[in-house]
Amino acid sequence: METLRMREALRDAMAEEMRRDESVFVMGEDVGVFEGAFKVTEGLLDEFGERRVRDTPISENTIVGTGVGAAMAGLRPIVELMTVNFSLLALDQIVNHAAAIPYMFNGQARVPMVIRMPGGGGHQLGPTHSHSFEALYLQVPGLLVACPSTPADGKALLKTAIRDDNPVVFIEHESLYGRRGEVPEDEEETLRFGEAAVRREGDAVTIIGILKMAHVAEDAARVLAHEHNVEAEVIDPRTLRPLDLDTILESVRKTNRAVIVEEGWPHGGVGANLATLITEQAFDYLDAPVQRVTGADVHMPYSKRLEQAAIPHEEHVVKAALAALEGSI
Amino acid sequence: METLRMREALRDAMAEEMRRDESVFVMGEDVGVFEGAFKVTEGLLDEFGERRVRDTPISENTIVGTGVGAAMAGLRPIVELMTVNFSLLALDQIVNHAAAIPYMFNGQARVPMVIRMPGGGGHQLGPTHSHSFEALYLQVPGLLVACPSTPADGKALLKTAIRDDNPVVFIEHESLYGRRGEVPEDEEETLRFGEAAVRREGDAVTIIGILKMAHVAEDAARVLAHEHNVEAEVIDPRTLRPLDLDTILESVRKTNRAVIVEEGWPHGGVGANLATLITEQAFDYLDAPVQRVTGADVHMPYSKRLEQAAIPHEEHVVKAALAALEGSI
Amino acid sequence: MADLPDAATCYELLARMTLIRRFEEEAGRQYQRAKAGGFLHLGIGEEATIVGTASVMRKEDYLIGTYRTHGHAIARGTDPKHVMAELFGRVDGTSGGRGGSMHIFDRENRFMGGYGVVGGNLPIAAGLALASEYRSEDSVTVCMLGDGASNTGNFGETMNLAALWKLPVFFLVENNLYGMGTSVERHSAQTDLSKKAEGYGIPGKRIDGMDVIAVREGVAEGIRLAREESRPTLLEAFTYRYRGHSAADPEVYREREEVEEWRAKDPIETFAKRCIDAGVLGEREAQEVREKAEQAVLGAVEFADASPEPPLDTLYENLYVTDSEGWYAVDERSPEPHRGEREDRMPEAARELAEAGAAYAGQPEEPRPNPATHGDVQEGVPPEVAAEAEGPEADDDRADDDEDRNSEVAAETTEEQEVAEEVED
Amino acid sequence: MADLPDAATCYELLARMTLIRRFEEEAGRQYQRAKAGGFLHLGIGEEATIVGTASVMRKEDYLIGTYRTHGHAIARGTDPKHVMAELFGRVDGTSGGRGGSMHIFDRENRFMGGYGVVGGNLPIAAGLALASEYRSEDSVTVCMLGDGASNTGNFGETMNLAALWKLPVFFLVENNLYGMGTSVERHSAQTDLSKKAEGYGIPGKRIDGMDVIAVREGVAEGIRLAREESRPTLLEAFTYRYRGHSAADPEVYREREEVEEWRAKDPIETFAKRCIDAGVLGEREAQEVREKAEQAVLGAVEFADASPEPPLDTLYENLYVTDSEGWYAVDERSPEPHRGEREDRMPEAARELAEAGAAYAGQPEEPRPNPATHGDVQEGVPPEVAAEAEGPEADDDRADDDEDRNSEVAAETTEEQEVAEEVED
Ligand SMILES: Cc1ncc(C[n+]2csc(CCOP(=O)(O)OP(=O)(O)O)c2C)c(N)n1
Ligand SMILES: Cc1ncc(C[n+]2csc(CCOP(=O)(O)OP(=O)(O)O)c2C)c(N)n1
Ligand SMILES: [Mg+2]
Ligand SMILES: [Mg+2]
Repeated sequence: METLRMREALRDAMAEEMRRDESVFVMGEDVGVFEGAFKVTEGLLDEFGERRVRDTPISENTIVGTGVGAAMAGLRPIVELMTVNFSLLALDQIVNHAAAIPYMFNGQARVPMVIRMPGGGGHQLGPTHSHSFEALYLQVPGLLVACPSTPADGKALLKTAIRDDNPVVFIEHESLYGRRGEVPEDEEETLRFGEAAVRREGDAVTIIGILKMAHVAEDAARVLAHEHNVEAEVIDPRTLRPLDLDTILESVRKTNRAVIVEEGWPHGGVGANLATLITEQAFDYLDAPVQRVTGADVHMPYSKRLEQAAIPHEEHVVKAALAALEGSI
Repeated sequence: METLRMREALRDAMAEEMRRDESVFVMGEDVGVFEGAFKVTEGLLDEFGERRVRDTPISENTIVGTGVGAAMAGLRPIVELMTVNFSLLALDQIVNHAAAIPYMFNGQARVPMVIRMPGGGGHQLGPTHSHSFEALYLQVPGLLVACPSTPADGKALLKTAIRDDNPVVFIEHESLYGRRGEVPEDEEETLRFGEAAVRREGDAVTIIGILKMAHVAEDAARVLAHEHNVEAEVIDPRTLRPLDLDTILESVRKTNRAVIVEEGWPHGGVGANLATLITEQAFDYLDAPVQRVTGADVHMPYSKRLEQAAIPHEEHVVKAALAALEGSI
Repeated sequence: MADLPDAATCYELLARMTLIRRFEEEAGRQYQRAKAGGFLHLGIGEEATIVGTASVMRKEDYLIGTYRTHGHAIARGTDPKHVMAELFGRVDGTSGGRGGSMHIFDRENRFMGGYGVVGGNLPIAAGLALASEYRSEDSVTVCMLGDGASNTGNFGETMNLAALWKLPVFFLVENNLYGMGTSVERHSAQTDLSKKAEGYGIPGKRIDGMDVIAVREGVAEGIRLAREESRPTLLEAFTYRYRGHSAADPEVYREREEVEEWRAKDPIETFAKRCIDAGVLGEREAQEVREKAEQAVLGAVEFADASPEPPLDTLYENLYVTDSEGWYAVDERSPEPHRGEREDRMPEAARELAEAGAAYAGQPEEPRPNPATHGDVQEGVPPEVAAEAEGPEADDDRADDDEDRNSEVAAETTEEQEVAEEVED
Repeated sequence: MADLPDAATCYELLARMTLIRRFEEEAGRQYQRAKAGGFLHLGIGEEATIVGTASVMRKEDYLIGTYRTHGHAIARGTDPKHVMAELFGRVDGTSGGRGGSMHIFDRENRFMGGYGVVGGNLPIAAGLALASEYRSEDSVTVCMLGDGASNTGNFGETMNLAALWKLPVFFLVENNLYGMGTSVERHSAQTDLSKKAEGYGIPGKRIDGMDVIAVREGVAEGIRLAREESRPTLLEAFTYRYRGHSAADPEVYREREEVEEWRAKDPIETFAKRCIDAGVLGEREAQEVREKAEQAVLGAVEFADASPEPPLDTLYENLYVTDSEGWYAVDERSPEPHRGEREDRMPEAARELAEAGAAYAGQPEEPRPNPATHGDVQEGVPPEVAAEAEGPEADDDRADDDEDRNSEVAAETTEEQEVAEEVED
């Protein structure tokens, strides 16, 4: 085990896979000379050169589409979109091309590519630069969707994503890049998509969080234990497509209560989807409606005060868990 | 009352508002000379001329963005995107501009525009041309989202949308354009956003459907009544943002059971959102989990047989309602 | 005028153009009979551009096009029977019936698709070319696009990337003067489309797209520049679609005279005449080519007709690649509308429901109006289509409307019940 | 070289450029002190292009720009104190603290925004111009964009639409040689950006963007063409940002010599010198201009500091216009993270939670590393910033990392606790 920051773990995943497989390459805005807007591709240009680490113009739809074409011809592109916010410009290539092509051409073409992009709020980047689009991407058949919260998961999932023959939307969180954690040194350490992590065991309530909110969920669980004598089980799904519903259901059947915390918008969010799946499959086990804690229903304001008020914090999760435990909100 | 097809009702709404307000104009691909890919703008060029009925190049993001700019300067553009499928190319302007601008500039700018676009499957248009993106748009704060199912609603909601000072995503269904219905002749007949229609009263189960599925819901209710002696209440929300949750909850508190039918994808769909809202607010009234009937989790296949298998039909709704009534699925 | 190539080549060019023409005519007819559904975009009139281009490509080169590409696949070597089967939505179709007319694909012949989104194929072309360059392969990508597509954001983005990275790609604008109902003058400020990419470092030329030899010459040079010098260029080929944009298009935006004018330059007739005049081919060969095309196309219809419908349990097939690592379990479910994440645990009910859904598909055995054309159809039937139609064309949702301008057409329709389900009365 | 205008104009040009320069320097300093957050893109070095342009616009004309537009708003007439208050995220900011540095807006002065998405402002500019044309108004829209923005899909789409519809719009490319860390040669195949829109029917010219008089001339002509002849054109102004792309940018992509070279052409110093040499202005006036700028900027900081934080209950304000018809009820809810559609029925709890959330915001009273720059910061602090910084700049998430190359910088930081919440240990 070594201790790495998330950005280093992700970089190592790319570097190792690039060493392992000549067909893997990286392209995106400022991934080369600048080493990535968030420095995730640091050192890659030096090691692999311009052929395999390609700076692109600001052309999101074409960057992704070029990746699609290269993937169809057998390469394994890792496309970095500078942030998830700009992926809206590439959505046609992601949905109507990357995700649709394997199916619509009946398996004659594969699109083994990874689209990496960081998102999330908390850094006062304001309305156009703070989106959480997990809920948008999980809707789309044909895509795999990962959203790691720890360096170990980030590295292992990214390696899996690169080796997988399906198009993967790989969502990172800007606030987690500096976060450190233990990472196995074994280069063959990958992680299956569709395997949730139980971060903490408990029997009173199940708390599910993704990305940065996976940590907020853990923090809340600690507060619940220390201050309220409530043992919460904390689950990080790690991938949203496929989703490890079994692990979640197993937990909910034990705790009979669930809270979901995410940073995105409330309507049609990750929480809405998960709450529905849980309720459909474990209705008779639920003692209270599944509680959701989400970002506020606004475009992220710049003011730090407003921004922090729009983002979930551990207090909200604690409150929601207590509400679930009282059987009433 | 006159009997109109949906496409005529929508055209009348535009024509009347254009006569009423000089600042209203229409732009989009082939809306002029060609009179609209689905003939919704039939006759408008003749009556209003090229200044107010503007054919555009194939440039979705710029078409919407031009509408945003014109709206910010005080005009009231009606932008037609040929189909909802191509709106993915315009999503940056819709989400990061139209929806965000009023908020991010703190009310100094308004974006009174309507983005009309038809979608849906059922005509063998295949993977890239059959999307239902209601669930995508309802997520976005700052937008209003309408999805009318009858000519009367279509006309009244479109008039409201045109007069409203917010950006409105107005989703039409390609299969409903030829559908006829009674439409009030009063030009001042508008319809508030956020008022669901109760299409049929009943006390056994609440069925909620949108767009074409509003009709499938009604058909299913008839079958339930005739063949199963079950009186279903049928609700068409008509707008998804704002959503008339009160009418839905009132019904569910009476019937204790709900079925939602939509054409879109299952994960994170309209049904997932609605089911969660219902469960959160009426948990103690529910005798069974909310049932969802959605389109299949694939890109719409071209083959008529596969396509029809991927789209909900009344049988599915009947089955779901019966499952809800048995208290088990 | 450029010289004719040898007789065998001329024969092959004529044969291929004739085959495509005949195929497209038949596709239109089958569409009228509702054997094919959805949108149908025919390339009739554009054969010289299509065949001229494909004829100078190597086997290892990639071709990628728009949603009007039946001919492109055939020109590349795809057997027409697989294209027809795709239009019929059958398992032996080029995309197994999943893609339809707009999404033809043939990996083996390196026809890299049919794309329904205008301009969507452009970046993909850049990616294919990038792969060739990346692996130091000799192959070149030829990317076809319409005049209307030159207005998409992808056009500028892709031209810049291709020029910046010196990709082995060649762009051919099939300028048929219209993007749907909008003429070039009304959709593009720059009407000389060969100049449109110059600002991005991609020089262009204009050629007569009705002259298969001129197309060959122009494309050969473009391919050479891409292959040997990694210099992407663009060619604007003037061509014309005799038919409407899609099978049902009232064509209010153009004059019948214009269509006649272009028909007079018919790429197949003029080329046949030239070959015969030059003594390179004889009348007999011209006749033979037509007969072979006839046979191939009728055979294709027969083949397509005999090909099975896709089984319902293939609904989720190929949505994901699941064999790559052998372990990866997709959320694959029964072929029915979704009823919760776990309905794979109730297979009998699922089967029943799927059958119920699929039952709505019906199996058209005789001519009927096509449900996908409503909205595209307007005042009456376009002349060519009407002349050929074996069944009258009608707008499903107008079929039962007496006051409708289509009423004469609709009145002849016998399948009103079939479409009535969608019409409120 | 173009003639100097009258003394009053020269004074005004110099004053405005000096004010913007001083404002930007102060913005950088306040950012170091964490009074401003998020990304901060400074226009230092680009003042001649900004001021030259705004100085030949009429009051009724629209100006629209990128995310680097503090100066543009000020040039248009916005009081610096409102721009500074926006950077501070306060209620008196140009966008009430909702938009931040990237989203400045001033309706009254027809500065139509600051847009964070590269190229996002282009179609909006076309729309503003369309509105002028539609209402037969005389106003012209001036649209600023970066060199990097010329690669976006919006560029081609908007150029074509503007030319096709003959919109009264004028485009000015602020070519500062880089899009973030990528030089023009590495991001655009066509490096003469004035030619980049020619393929769309928009002719262009190049000018020296460091010479305020040259900018005035070029822009005036472009505006005239737009206003009088409805002919959209494009101007490429060569300019340079002395600072990094955003406040924290290691600038590995360029040489210090290059920066020095451009600094030698400083738009303010050269213009001041020219005015003095020509006897149009005296040393005294040049000094006065600096003093006024100093006062204005210090006043702006004071004003911004005194301006209140936005109240929590305004979180949902202006998300929707609700007064248009007087009846329309939005789903407006309490200012707290969502906990179901009906939490407006539990106001006390909501209030409590909102306060809890906002508590995380803190109120920086002294210099601290800015949490938004992590990832933008790399090896050490850019020279100019370092020279001016009152507090050391550091990467929040690296602040506690001994092995980090920022460690010397980080070690000086006293607020490690503040950022530690984000760091796992
Ligand atoms: C992005 C996008 N916008 C709109 C459409 C609808 N549409 C289909 S074909 C077409 C016209 C395209 O014209 P052109 O590129 O000239 O090709 P042609 O049909 O003439 O071969 C349009 C607008 C589409 N498929 N994709
Ligand atoms: C669509 C989009 N892609 C990427 C970014 C990230 N980004 C912000 S500024 C920038 C560089 C823009 O360069 P240029 O247009 O030359 O403007 P400059 O910063 O030099 O003024 C990039 C890539 C963005 N904001 N929007
Ligand atoms: Mg065309
Ligand atoms: Mg620049």
